[in-house]
Amino acid sequence: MTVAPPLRLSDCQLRLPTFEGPLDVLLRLIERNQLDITDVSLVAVTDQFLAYVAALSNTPPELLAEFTAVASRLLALKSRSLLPAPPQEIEEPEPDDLTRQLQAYQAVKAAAEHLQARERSGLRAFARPPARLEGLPVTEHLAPVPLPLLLRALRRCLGRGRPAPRPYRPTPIITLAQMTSRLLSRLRDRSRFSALLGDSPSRGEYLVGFIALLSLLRQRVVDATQATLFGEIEVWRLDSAAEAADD
Amino acid sequence: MTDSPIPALQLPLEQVAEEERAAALGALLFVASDPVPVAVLAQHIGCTPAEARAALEELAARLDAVGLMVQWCGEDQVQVVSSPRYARQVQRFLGLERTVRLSQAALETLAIVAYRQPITRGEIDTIRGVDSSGVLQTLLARGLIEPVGRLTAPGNPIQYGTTTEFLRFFGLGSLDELPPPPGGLPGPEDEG
Amino acid sequence: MTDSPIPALQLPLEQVAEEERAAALGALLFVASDPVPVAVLAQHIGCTPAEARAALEELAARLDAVGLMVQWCGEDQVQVVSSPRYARQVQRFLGLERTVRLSQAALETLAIVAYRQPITRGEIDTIRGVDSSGVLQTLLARGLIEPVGRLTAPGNPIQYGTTTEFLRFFGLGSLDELPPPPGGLPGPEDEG
Repeated sequence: MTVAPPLRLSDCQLRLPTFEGPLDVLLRLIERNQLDITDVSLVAVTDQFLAYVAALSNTPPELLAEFTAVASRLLALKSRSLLPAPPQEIEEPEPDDLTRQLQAYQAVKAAAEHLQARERSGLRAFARPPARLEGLPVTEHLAPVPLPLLLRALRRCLGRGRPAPRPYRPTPIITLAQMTSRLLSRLRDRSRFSALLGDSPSRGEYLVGFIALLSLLRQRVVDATQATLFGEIEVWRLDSAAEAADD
Repeated sequence: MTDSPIPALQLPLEQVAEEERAAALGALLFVASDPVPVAVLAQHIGCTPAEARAALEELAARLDAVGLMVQWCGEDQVQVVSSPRYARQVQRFLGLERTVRLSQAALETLAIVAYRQPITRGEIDTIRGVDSSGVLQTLLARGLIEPVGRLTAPGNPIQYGTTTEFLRFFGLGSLDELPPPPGGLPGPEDEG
Repeated sequence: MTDSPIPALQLPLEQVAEEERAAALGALLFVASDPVPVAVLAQHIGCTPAEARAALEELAARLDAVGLMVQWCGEDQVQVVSSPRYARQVQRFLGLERTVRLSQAALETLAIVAYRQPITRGEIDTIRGVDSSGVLQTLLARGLIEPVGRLTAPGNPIQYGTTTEFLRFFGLGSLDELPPPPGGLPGPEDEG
């Protein structure tokens, strides 16, 4: 650690089998490899700090925070020295590589200070808000076509050969009478109008079918209902008129 | 507009040196998403509106070199926009310009019209063997063909021909510059 | 990066004269709110990426006079941002609260990520000697770092890198503007 802890922390005098002196000095010694952390009882350090704190009339929070920081660092150093390093962690320094780690940490602190200086100076840059594009007209351009491609398209079209002309087959137009009897012959208890028209009704069949339906409604042969606008029409036979319709 | 100092801001002013004003206004107008009143700009750089206007003139002169310009909205509001010189690039960059390709069907139809004009839709359909109404609409919309008359036949169908846009599109001086048509293109009835 | 012509575009190029390139790029980068790959810029002004880079240098020099700067995000992406010189004015103009200062731990972690990216949490913990997960969460939430990949190692841990927001936050034109990595900061294996 390069930053000197607050005075109060150094006031905390420790008495350990291997060390006697202020807490921050202990940390420094360990970090400089001048004291083996495995020889230090962290329980004893904590106990003595707590005793020191208890003796104070009022405890500044900064002191507690500072202790926590130092203690956690001690804890990390100790656990690292006690635990075997996982074999695949290439970056993990050996316990005896503490110097290198400290150098790295110091370098990090220097870099962090540089960032902090920039942050403090308020040297921020700002980007532009995103452009609002909605509602702007989109222009379309035709990709240029080389002239030979025009000719090639024509050749391909001619080479394809024209299909044999299809003989003209006029679609038979269903009459109102035919449609009326088709509707009635298919009508069950309650049927969907579209199902009465045929397998794949044409536009014409729809048209004639609808007129047929209207005429059957008017004659009170059937009744119908449509739940929603443009929805399916349901049709059913009115019993009283059943006979009349068969005529 | 007055040269008297503007009323004190609630916030302490972040005064900008006179020679820095134009650049500071550039930064402010860069991050602004809407036109900004001159008075507001003046407040934020700690000068009078008149001084801000002078700095804006200076800024406008400098912006030209970076493809931007100062745009006034009315007398008092100002914004920075990209220079119209690069409108095409900007439009395309923002995806506001699309390039569409002519389909194979459209090219076929266009070629038939080019070599056989004036020609009706029915005649095109016969040559292509498929319905061409959709393709014709596309070509009409793109201005590559246009109605040029009506056939004196039952129904008086519209006849189509190519446009000057068609010539421009293919880089032709005139229709005579079209390469000779491939054999097999059926001529109009009256030409055999 | 090569000077050979770029491969054919779907779009026809809207070529910009050489002396206009810097200004045209200024217009494009003004309307783009995010970093743009140099190759894309080159396409839109009809030049090679190398030529675009030269034009970007020219643009960067000119932008200073209008309170703006070119910010590089990695090697290949570029963005125009407001100059950090006017950060205070811009921040107040945008009505931004003074941002909460970063803690010592956050700054340390950020420094490690900045110099050693891409880097995993485990690697950061090793350098700092303490658990960094809380700090990493803070930095992620503030958009200063982001996951950039995964290490090919057991557990496939996430690797982090700095963001463009990081550059803006510290007013950096690019990562190269950070001072050279301090001695002692272990580099990734392949860089020694």
